[in-house]
Amino acid sequence: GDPTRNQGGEGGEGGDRLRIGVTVYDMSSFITAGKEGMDAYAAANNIEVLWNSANLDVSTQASQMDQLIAAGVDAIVVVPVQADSLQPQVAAANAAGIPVIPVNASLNNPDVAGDVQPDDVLAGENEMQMMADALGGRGNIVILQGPLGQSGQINRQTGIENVLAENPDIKVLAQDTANWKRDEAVNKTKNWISAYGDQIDGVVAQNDDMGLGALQALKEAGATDTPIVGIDGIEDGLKAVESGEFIGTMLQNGTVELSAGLAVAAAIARGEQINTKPVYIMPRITKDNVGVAMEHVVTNRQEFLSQIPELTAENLKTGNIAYEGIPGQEPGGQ
Amino acid sequence: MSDSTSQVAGPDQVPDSTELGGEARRFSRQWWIGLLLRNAMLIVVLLVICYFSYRSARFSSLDNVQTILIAAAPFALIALGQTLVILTGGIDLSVGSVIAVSAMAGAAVAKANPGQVLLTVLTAVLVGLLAGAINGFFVAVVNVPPFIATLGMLTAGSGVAYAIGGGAPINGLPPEFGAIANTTIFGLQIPVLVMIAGILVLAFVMRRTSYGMRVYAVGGNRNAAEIAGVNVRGILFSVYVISGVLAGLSGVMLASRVISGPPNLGQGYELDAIAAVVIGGASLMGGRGSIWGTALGLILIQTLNNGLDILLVPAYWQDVIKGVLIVFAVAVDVWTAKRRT
Amino acid sequence: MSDSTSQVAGPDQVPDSTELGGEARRFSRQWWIGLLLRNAMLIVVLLVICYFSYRSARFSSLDNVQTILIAAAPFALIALGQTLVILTGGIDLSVGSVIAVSAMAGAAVAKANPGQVLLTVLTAVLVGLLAGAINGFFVAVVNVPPFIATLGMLTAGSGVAYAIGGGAPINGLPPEFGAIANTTIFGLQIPVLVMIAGILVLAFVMRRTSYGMRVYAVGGNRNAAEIAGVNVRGILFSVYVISGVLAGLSGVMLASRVISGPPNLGQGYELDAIAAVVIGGASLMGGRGSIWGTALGLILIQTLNNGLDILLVPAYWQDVIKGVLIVFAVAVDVWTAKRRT
Amino acid sequence: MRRGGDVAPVLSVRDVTKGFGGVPVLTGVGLDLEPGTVTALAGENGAGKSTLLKIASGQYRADGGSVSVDGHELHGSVADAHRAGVAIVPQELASIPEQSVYENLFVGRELHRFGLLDRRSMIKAARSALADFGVEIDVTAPMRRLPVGIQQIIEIVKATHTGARVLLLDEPTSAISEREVEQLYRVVRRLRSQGVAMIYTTHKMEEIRALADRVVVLRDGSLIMDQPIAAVSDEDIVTAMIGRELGTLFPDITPAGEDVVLEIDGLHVTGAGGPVSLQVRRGEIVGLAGLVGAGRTELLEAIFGVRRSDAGVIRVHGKTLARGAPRSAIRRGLAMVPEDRKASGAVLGMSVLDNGSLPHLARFTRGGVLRPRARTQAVQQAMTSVRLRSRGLGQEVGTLSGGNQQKVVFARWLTGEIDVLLLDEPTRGVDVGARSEIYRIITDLAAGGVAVIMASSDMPEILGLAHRALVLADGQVAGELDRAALGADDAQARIFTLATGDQEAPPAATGAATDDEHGSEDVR
Ligand SMILES: Nc1ncnc2c1ncn2[C@@H]1O[C@H](COP(=O)(O)OP(=O)(O)OP(=O)(O)O)[C@@H](O)[C@H]1O
Ligand SMILES: Nc1ncnc2c1ncn2[C@@H]1O[C@H](COP(=O)(O)OP(=O)(O)OP(=O)(O)O)[C@@H](O)[C@H]1O
Ligand SMILES: O[C@@H]1[C@@H](O)[C@H](O)OC[C@H]1O
Ligand SMILES: [Mg+2]
Ligand SMILES: [Mg+2]
Repeated sequence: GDPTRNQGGEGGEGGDRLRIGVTVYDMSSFITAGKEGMDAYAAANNIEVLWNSANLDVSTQASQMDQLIAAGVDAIVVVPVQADSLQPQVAAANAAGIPVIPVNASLNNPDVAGDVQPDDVLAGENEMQMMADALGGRGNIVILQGPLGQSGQINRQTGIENVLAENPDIKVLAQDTANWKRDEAVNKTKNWISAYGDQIDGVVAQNDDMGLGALQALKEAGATDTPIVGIDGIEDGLKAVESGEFIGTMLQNGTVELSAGLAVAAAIARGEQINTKPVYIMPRITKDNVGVAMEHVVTNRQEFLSQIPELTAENLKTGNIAYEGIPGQEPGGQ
Repeated sequence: MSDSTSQVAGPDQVPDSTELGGEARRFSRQWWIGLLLRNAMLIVVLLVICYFSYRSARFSSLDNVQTILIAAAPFALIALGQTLVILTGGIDLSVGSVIAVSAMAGAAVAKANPGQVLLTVLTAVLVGLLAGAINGFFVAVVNVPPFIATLGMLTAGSGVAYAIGGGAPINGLPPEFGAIANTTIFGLQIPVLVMIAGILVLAFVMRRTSYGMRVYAVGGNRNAAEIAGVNVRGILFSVYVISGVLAGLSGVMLASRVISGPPNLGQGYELDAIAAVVIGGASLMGGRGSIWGTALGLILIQTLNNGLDILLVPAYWQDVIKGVLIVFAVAVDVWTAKRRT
Repeated sequence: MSDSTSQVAGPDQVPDSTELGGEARRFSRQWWIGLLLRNAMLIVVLLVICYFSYRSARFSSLDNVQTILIAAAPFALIALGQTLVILTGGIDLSVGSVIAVSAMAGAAVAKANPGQVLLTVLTAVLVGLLAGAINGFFVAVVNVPPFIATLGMLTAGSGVAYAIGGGAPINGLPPEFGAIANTTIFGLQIPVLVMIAGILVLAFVMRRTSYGMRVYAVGGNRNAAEIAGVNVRGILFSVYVISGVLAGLSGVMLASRVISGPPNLGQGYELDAIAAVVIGGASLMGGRGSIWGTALGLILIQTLNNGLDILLVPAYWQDVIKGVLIVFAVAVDVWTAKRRT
Repeated sequence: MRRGGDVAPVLSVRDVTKGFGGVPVLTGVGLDLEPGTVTALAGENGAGKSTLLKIASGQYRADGGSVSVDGHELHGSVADAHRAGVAIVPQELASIPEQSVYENLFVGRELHRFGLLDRRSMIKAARSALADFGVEIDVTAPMRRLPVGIQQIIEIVKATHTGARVLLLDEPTSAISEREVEQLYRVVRRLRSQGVAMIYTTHKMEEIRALADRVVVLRDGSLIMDQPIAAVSDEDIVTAMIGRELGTLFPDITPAGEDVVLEIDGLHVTGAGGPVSLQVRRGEIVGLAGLVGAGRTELLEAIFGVRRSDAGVIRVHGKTLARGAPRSAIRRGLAMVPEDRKASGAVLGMSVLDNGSLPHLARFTRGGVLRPRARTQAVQQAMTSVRLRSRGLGQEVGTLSGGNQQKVVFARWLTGEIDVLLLDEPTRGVDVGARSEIYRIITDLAAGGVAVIMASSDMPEILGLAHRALVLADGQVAGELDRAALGADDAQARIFTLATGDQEAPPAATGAATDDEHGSEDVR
């Protein structure tokens, strides 16, 4: 049978069951974790999710938007391939009365009905600050960047540069993209080690995967005590924090962030009054609080998932959509 | 067998190398089997369409057909150019990057000159033409293998696309930029119309003009074509230029569709385009293939992309299904081709 | 000049098709020019190396040579397999995906059985072998064009890689998993040793065994090979299996180096591997190419990757430079090849 | 005699030199062609004939000297030559396999109507041009489906219909038989009367005699004879070519043995005629004659297993051979020299050594590793026995002259033991000198017990070498001539009659011709 056949009309018929279309840039690990959060929230809130992935192709994403509009969904959550795109598709959705809510990466479009974004600038500032503190405000670093042009890369870079401006004694020896990937980062870092040898005092990676690549490169070169910092709080990143190989990371828990995105979309579709543009503030993870993060992301994940619907609902009310009880986080504090 | 000597297609029968001998009588069992065997790929495509229509009423809706068409258009353009290139025994790996460069160039112009839609399109097309001419020069004149010449352009072009935006996409484009792809005429968006026109024009050119015949000849046997007086270098150069121009057009339409200039636009499109051409029966050795075949290949790929999305198949299972289906479709085609002769 | 009829290389003179006529005397001017012309690509590579050494003292340090080697190893393995495939006139587009699948499979096994390093490697290699056998089956038995058969595997394989991890990378691998790539013997990491062994063994096989000769024959003229008694299908099948096994090995070593199983590992590697083979003088039509040539192509690409990073050239300008240089290197090679005859 | 001396030459070649990789191939060749003349170009394999014609047609650029048409120098470009009205029938056929026959004929000079291709007219014109040669085929069929002989005729038609003023024919008859050759003579004579200047390369004396006004001989890249045809004898020409006198072309043949080596019973070749039944005894050479397209090639391919067959039994020494399995055929001692050396004979990109050792590779390896010395020696010996002219065993076969390539394809089977030798046009393009060597080798092999089937369009070859000849028509055995009949004066006429199917008795579709162990006098 047709999974979509029974729900023809606008808004669906079964009570106030919602159909929400989702199109994500790709099935990255961040998104995969996020999908679990969304699914958990959807199951608890009578929502049907129509899930599409765009394979990093902006035009595929446009087509998926077209399709979702034609399917008459109640709202569309989009994790854009490309910031500042999809203007015509958002317009078409609006014309069809379908709210569009970008999540995790921005669209820069005034016509979106809601917007659920991480504060990537702040995340960049925080990770750079951790590094600055570790270096005592003086030293040489290299920066591993995300794919050039992605909003995560651009905004984290801005944050990093903000802090660098306040620390004139920290010099950037080299910076380039490793496209979020560990295997690219390992070679890039090794080549920089060739160029600078032991002049490299720290590695600032715009995500954990690249930081882990740098870690491997440094290990191969025998430089094991070089501080490294990342963003994301993936399993291996958290472990590196635990073992002291990373000085820290910024937790962006996809499960929490994407579930919040879906919740905002659902609230808008149902006409509920909420903050339609909450910001996800990544908590700083260091050796001190890594334990809790580890439980949520790895060791106690199933239990954490079961709490997601409630946690998300609560967060929506308080406005701190990143709250998950990491030591240092405040439920209401933005 | 070999029933008698001369079996010639009647003069009003369109002579076609895939035609069965005139002896096989119309509507006989033989004739039907021949018809099936000759159109194996068409049948596969129809089966796929039927399956999707059965699984989801949404699939065959008019809206969705439009969605498929608009998604297909930018691919179709590069696949058309690719068909010509492949017919000469070459390959154009650079189309993905050429899409990106011309989209970025077009976007840059659009940003500096909002409202100048024509100028934007012209810039993109010219950039495509230039890239194609460089490819063509290295292939036709310097004799660099097409794979390398266009791989170089793929790599360098992608770099240039980033360089245009200084490593970032071009943001804040004027809404007029969207006019190129989002204007509708007779209910069809401009890219769809361009695609249809492209298919018709090129199908005509390849069947009805000496240019078309010579493209086939160059790919079929370069030396023979040369001896027969065909300007082999000219033909080779021209197909890369055509491919470049179409990629330029494709790029600006893609960018216009989403009103954005992403430097990674078109990445990896070359493989899908080449796949469409080969699914359509072309040989990568050159000399065999057709525009209609390519159109069929395009339909198969685009239908799969769309239908699997509609059935909410997870992205990675979609890949598995697509990969398997493409191989099986071609396997069926190869198998029937053997029965045919 | 051809004084009498047959002039034959003496039995202990290794007959080599690139050998100049016996007439050209050693160390004469002619001989030197011939030497330069025959080794154009080598000279280009040496020039590139000289340039980088001149620009940065670090480039030619022993440490950096190690850095280049370890980065080259996973590419080298797939480029070796690719050489055999291309020699038969085929192409293996699937290597990137096979890397991903076998890395994921290996990672999954390693996670479930920490410490079982051998089992992990075996799993990865077997997965590669299976993928290669499927490719080989479709190419050799069903006669699907290699481009399509392996494109299908590229697409499907990538899907399977994601499916293994449920869409996510496999994290939290035991540290023992790192042993495969990070153990050092005689100062060289295992992948580097495997690469060197692979090059030596395959160079020997291709020059000194009947298997090697048959691979060349199948690619040079399939019909002729068949009439001369070569098991064409067997040879075709075997080269895809070898390519698959090497990709599996490459995948597990890559994953081991970063102690992680990312489902997008190896994405796009196929193009670099094919480029190395073609830069090394192979023809995509089959029958021409060599392991040494491929090694040279690899050195060019890897040297560029490393040297441009050391010179802090931004990634996108690196692409531009790489693209241009690859085309020029091959253009020089083509140009000198013409002078040579 | 047309050589007036006052007529301006259309094509003049002045002092042309050319070398490959430092080895000279042409050393100062000069030649003038006058309108309305046919110049025969003769010379041993590798003498430089094709190279000269390639230079004249712009495919190669000469290292020195000049080529001009009507006083305008050509600069080594095919386009120039084409524009100046030079057309060529190359030795290695240049057809476009995927295109139809008529497209092959008209590419480069397509017919148009309202600016668009006029396919209908091209088809019509193609049909009538081929009818000129007595060839009736579906001109819309792709070229790749046609046998080599037909392809060669199409090449000839193509070149003769371009309105060229200079026509270069490089061994145009190597794969076609008597009847078609006659048609070619007609065409050449007609073109001569229209004022076309022609060079005609051939290894066959009859053709030189039948057509040429003048004969030019090349040896080792230099021109050593340029004479009006009337002024020289056949022996003069041969001596000029090979630098020595030729003994008898055909060696004596030893009588065949009694026991049957190869036995074909009711073989139906897929897509061709049949059934065919025949037997070949120890030491027997069986000739296969027939017109182009009679099915000789298909029959041989089916026996060897590279072509599929639907029914029938093949036995070697009484044991059944799997059909369609060339490797087991080779293991059972079969060997084949295919007709189309470029498509299925040699691996052009590989060296003489590699090509030479491919069929019996197992003999030259130990544990899969090649034994260079044994390999080189064996191949060297085989190649010397056919007087291969090469720059060494390392030379790529693709850069050998056409006739020398043929020698490699033949000689590579001599490196090991064989029981059955299937020859398809074995001396295609081979010069007279080397030809006598090949004939000697064939008869020696037969004398040593090998059973030979030899398909040939070269009638003297069949008459001079075979113990027995089968005539094929439409894929079936139309009749048989034994040694005595082959020696008779009317042998050629009788074969022709059988081949064209003009005989009283219908070509009964049986293998009857072969159940007569001692060879019948005549057709049944
Ligand atoms: N591309 C090439 N590279 C190297 N040598 C070549 C090349 N082409 C031809 N030769 C050599 O030039 C010589 C003359 O060859 P050519 O083909 O002109 O001979 P030919 O007289 O036509 O012989 P045949 O009667 O066998 O056709 C031969 O020794 C051949 O090996
Ligand atoms: N004159 C012709 N008219 C029609 N069909 C032809 C003609 N000549 C050849 N054919 C086709 O070619 C096939 C036979 O080709 P084959 O190569 O076996 O013949 P052959 O006797 O070896 O001739 P050749 O000497 O040209 O090789 C026939 O089955 C037929 O389809
Ligand atoms: O942190 C990054 C996330 O924001 C992006 O969406 O995907 C890659 C991650 O590393
Ligand atoms: Mg010749
Ligand atoms: Mg024949």
